[in-house]
Amino acid sequence: MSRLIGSTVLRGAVGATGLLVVLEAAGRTGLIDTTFLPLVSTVLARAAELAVDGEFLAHAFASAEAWFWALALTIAVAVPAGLLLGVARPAEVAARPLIEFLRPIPSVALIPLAIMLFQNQLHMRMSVAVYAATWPVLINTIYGVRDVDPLAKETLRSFGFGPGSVVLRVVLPSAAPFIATGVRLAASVAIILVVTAEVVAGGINGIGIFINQAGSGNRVDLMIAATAWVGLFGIAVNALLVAAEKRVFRWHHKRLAGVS
Amino acid sequence: LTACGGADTNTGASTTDNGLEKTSLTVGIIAVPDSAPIQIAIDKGFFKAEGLTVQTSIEAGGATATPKLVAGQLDVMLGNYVSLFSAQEKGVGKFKVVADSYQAAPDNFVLMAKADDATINSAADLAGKKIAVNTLNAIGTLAVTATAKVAGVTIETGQFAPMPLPDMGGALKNGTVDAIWVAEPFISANSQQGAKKIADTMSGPMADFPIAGWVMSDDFVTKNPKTVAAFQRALAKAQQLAASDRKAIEEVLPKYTKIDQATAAVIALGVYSTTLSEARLQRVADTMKEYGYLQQGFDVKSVLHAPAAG
Amino acid sequence: MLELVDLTHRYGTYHAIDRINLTVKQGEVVCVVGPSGCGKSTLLRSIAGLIKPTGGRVLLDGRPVESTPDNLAVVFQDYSRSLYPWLSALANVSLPLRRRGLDRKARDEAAMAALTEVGLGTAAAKFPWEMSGGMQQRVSIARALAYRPKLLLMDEPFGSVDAQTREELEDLVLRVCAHHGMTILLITHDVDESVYVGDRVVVLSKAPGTVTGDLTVDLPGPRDQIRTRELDAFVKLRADVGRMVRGMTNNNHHEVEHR
Amino acid sequence: MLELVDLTHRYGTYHAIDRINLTVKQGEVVCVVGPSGCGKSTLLRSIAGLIKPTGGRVLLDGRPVESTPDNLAVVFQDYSRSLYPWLSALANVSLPLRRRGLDRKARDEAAMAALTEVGLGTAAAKFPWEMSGGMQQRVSIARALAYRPKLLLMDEPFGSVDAQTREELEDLVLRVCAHHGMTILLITHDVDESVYVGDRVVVLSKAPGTVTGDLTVDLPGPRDQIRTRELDAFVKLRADVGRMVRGMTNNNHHEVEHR
Amino acid sequence: MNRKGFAGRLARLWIVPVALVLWELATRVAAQPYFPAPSSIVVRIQELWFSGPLTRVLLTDAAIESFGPSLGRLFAGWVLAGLAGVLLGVAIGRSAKLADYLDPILQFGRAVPPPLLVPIFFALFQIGTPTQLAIIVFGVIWPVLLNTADGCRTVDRQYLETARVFGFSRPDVLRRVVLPAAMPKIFAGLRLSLSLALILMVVSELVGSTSGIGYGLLTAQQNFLFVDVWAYIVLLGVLGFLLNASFLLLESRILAWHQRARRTI
Ligand SMILES: Nc1ncnc2c1ncn2[C@@H]1O[C@H](COP(=O)(O)OP(=O)(O)OP(=O)(O)O)[C@@H](O)[C@H]1O
Ligand SMILES: Nc1ncnc2c1ncn2[C@@H]1O[C@H](COP(=O)(O)OP(=O)(O)OP(=O)(O)O)[C@@H](O)[C@H]1O
Ligand SMILES: [Mg+2]
Ligand SMILES: [Mg+2]
Repeated sequence: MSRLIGSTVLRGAVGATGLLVVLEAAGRTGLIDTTFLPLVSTVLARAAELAVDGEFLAHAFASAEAWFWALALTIAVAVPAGLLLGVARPAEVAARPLIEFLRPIPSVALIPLAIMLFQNQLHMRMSVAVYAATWPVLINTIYGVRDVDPLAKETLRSFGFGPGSVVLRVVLPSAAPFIATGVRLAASVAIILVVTAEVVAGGINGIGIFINQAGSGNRVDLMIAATAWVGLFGIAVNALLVAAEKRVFRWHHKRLAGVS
Repeated sequence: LTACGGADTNTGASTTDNGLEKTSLTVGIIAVPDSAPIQIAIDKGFFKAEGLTVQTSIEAGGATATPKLVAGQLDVMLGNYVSLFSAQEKGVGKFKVVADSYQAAPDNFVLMAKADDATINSAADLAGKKIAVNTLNAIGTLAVTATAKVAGVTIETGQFAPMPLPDMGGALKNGTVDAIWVAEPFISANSQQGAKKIADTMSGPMADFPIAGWVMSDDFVTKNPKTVAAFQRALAKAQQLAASDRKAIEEVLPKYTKIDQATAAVIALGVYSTTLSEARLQRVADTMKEYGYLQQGFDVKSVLHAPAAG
Repeated sequence: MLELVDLTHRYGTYHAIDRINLTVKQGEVVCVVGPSGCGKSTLLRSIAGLIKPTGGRVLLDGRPVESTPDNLAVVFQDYSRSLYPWLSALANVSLPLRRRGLDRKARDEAAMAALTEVGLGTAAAKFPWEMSGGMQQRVSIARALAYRPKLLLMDEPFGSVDAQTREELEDLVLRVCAHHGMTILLITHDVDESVYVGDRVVVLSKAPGTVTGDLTVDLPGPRDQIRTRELDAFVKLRADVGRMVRGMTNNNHHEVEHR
Repeated sequence: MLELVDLTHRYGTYHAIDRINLTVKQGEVVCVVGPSGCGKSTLLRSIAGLIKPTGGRVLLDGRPVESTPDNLAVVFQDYSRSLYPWLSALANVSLPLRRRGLDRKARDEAAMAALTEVGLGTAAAKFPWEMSGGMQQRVSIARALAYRPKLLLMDEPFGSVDAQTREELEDLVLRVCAHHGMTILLITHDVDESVYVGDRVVVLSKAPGTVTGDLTVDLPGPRDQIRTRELDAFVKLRADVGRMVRGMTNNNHHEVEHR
Repeated sequence: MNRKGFAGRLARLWIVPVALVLWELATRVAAQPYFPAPSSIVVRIQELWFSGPLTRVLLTDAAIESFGPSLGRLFAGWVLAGLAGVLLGVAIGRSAKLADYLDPILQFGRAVPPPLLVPIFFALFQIGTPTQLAIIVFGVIWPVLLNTADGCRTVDRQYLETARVFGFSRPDVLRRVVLPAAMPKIFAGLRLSLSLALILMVVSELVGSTSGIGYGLLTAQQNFLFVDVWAYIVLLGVLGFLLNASFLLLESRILAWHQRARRTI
């Protein structure tokens, strides 16, 4: 098992290093204009400096806080809503026009409105992120719920369980792995939106604020280094979520995993 | 209304509590030299001396800072006059300029084009060209339009392409736009990267044009007269310092922007104002009216809240 | 207790069962036999309230069945899909017992007892996907028995186990049901089994299924795998049922018939 | 053609089959019987190359089986999950025939013929979830037969059909296989069936399964459901196999035994 | 479709008038310039885009000018992202090794806000539209990619084993087993990314563009024209609704088996 993890990490490292080497070579040979896109090595050096820069860490922490609460709220809202809409077809049909109307509205357009509605920068960022991150969880939950084996539901119904129990004990566990994929999608959407909201709307602190400041000084290297930390955060979050899924959905992977 | 970011509104810290209605202020600034006086006032303790605790919030621009001011997330903001007047006219909110901050000096804001682009050498060549500005409907578009008009060219609004300042160099290079409107430190940077200056947009009709001032909501000013006065007093000292001592600015620039000390020492700066002049600002309103940025005429007196003494 | 009146079901335009009339008394064990695809499972699902029959009525204790009746347990034909892969065998069996208001310990004990009775005492911790087909089928039988329903519906419940286990399970079901006064409707393909287990055997025709025979199995007292099957009455009944089923399937296929 | 040498498999620490040795000759029909959970399906999956046995070897025509061998067809025990729900019965049967280099029309014809032979000529357009359990099972038998494999592995293939259909299917499989010289390994719980269908009957012990009996069924010529089953030799063989299987399961359960 | 079917479909939209009335009431009570009433928004929409000549279904010049290129990029971006997402998703769903190699890069890319990549795209692409397309593709590929990979990774084992014993060729396994089995999840991803494409279309026009829906929205925002801003928001919502409805129509064709197989009463 630990050897397996080892080889996964190793391969990932090989892949990432490969890309970095290619980019560095492209920069050095002039394939990419380094006046606008700094060398990979430069960015890495800046990123390493940022890691121990207290001011940057404060920015990063503010963003991470908004991200965490946004994701938590998203799950708390979207999963129950998705279960309801997935189970109760009439409810889904009724709500569909509203959902499909709201879904394509860019959060960017809503930022000034969110500013009017929320007094606090944390709440404003959260609201924007929740708005965008809800959809992947909601849609995946609805599709996951629809994919539940009807016989599994009928079994519990035949034992006299009511709809609530069926949802809780059959539909939710069956759909959970696919919902989890939605949550992983939402996790990165929430990161994106928190940072974008900071870039667009400004504020007291947050990675987006740092990026704006770096931009004002034309420090593209710092901008990209900060962006790189955002991406690394994404990798870390995804790895955590995947590890959690592997534990919780052991039955799912065992049962469905490809041929041994 | 509560200030954001967890800054609490206690008065205990202040020693010279002279009955201020609100002692803790959140000020929206922009990471450009225009905001320097706030940082100076904080660093030099001018606000503290007035019993004020000031926290800065770094804004991306007027389009989002203005609603924050209306909603009360910000108590004060650095507003560029063009956006501000336009917002006031459109009924976004009622504002008061409590202090002037910054006015243009030669070569503060220039138009640049690719050095090897022979088709564009001056403002007279701008007809039909795509021009990158940081914000639409603001000082940039107004300055370019006015400058071009003097050169005999009418600029259509559709020629302006909005984009963040750091992206402009790349956009110019790959031909997404034909010209860019930039300030320092981007002027120096782009010069090194093969761009040439084709016009100074702060000359002629735009010479010494007021750029930005410190703005509060009308409501706030009415409700907190003492706080406003205290803020004005502290800021006046800082404006004074900024206007007279370039070193003071060079010192604070790296604190709220990522302009480093070396760059700060060489870049061209505008002029920091020490008075709030109705006549100067009326010029902004009139120019805006001339270019269709304002529908009706606009009497700037209604938006001024001059300091009580001096 | 159970009464089917002119029960009819169509899947879209496909006519699956046609005007089935049947009455099952409290405590009776009724076996249903019939050719493959004749609508046996459809009948069972209608009784369980899982599909809404397109015609006729299902009455339980005189009241029409609108949704799934209380106190019912079903062993589905497709047993492997009716077990929850995220639950161990024990948890699968104990899950329905929540409805019985038992606490966790009591549930697990009852589930363990049922698993032991079907010969899976040592496999209680396994997950369904770690079990063989026959083991899964036995888990679903254990689940139904542990629930102690008043009405037990079983769809081909012993199809995947070896002969010996099958006999033991037959006896187990009869014993448990007699003890708790359950009523059973059991679908099977095995004519022997139907006669051995049933108090009555109902024969369905080929699709659209309808009742073509209803025999009362008049065999003495507690059944015994050896003695009962040796009785002349048993042999005769088996032949009777066999004949009826064959009669129904005679023209069902193209192959050369052997009689 | 098929040779198992000391075949052993453990799922994790669980010992499922233990040193199984078995040789199957070209064209032979070998039936495997054994108690539920003794490792029959595990054995079949090892031969099909679907699991990698933890010990021993599988040789096919003298070559070790590394991955799934060519020219193989399997009827899985869990037939309902081995049909593709997005394909009609006909498409399910004709899909593997792509490998046979047939054009679409030829494929559909062959598939249709196979479906007709299992009595589903009129249900070819149905989707798996529109079919009864027995029908699904027959589709998967039709799929295997239409494919004309050299080696046919069947795991409890007639468990969900009625007695008459079962007999017909047994004969069908024997006929088709004899005609095309297929080799068959058939897992069943039905002792009668194993003797009727098989040239040999292999008996496995309870888990960990190992070969405890290997009987050659020496019955004359083309089998016939009535005549063959009436033969004394048949009755004796059946009793022999029955005894061997029972011997294996005797201590398998807790219930009171009947002998 | 018969009359009853059409009426039934219309009846499904009952929530729309309800929502509109509530919205109208809420905005009137709030009386805020930032939140204009829907009635005034509708009037503005008509002025902006639907006061043109009948011959062009009332579309104004402005509408044609900004919708055409925007929608073109939207579709191109979505189709490209869909294809690339499915291909890549299948590849990493079926090959654990490839997934290992690419995983960090993909997870990295997924978390980076597309607007921040603009300078990189500027450096990589030479002219306007490819940059904008790149932004759209980069932004919308993830739901398709992840859901496809997930769907392909978790195909029922028995389906694959069946394919294997019958000796399906690798392409056949992919095309006839893995893809159909993963199809429901792929469609969930495509549906997510369709409305995401609208969003990314707007985002891509926020930087360096001089026309299009996103540009119009930004102009309205920076001019403090709130009714216009809302007109754009409503336009996007309606477009999204229509796109989604067409998508569901397509889906119900392709996934008919799935919907019927999974139906219970
Ligand atoms: N969901 C469905 N849609 C359409 N037709 C169906 C559906 N379910 C079953 N049928 C059809 O109804 C008929 C009866 O099916 P049913 O499952 O009740 O048969 P059965 O008697 O249980 O057969 P078996 O013994 O093979 O399990 C079959 O012909 C089948 O094709
Ligand atoms: N994936 C698995 N993980 C762990 N144990 C397993 C797994 N699959 C099967 N087993 C165990 O291996 C043993 C043999 O299983 P197998 O399916 O081969 O039995 P079988 O002889 O086919 O039984 P049946 O006649 O009931 O189908 C069983 O005890 C089962 O619990
Ligand atoms: Mg059935
Ligand atoms: Mg088995």
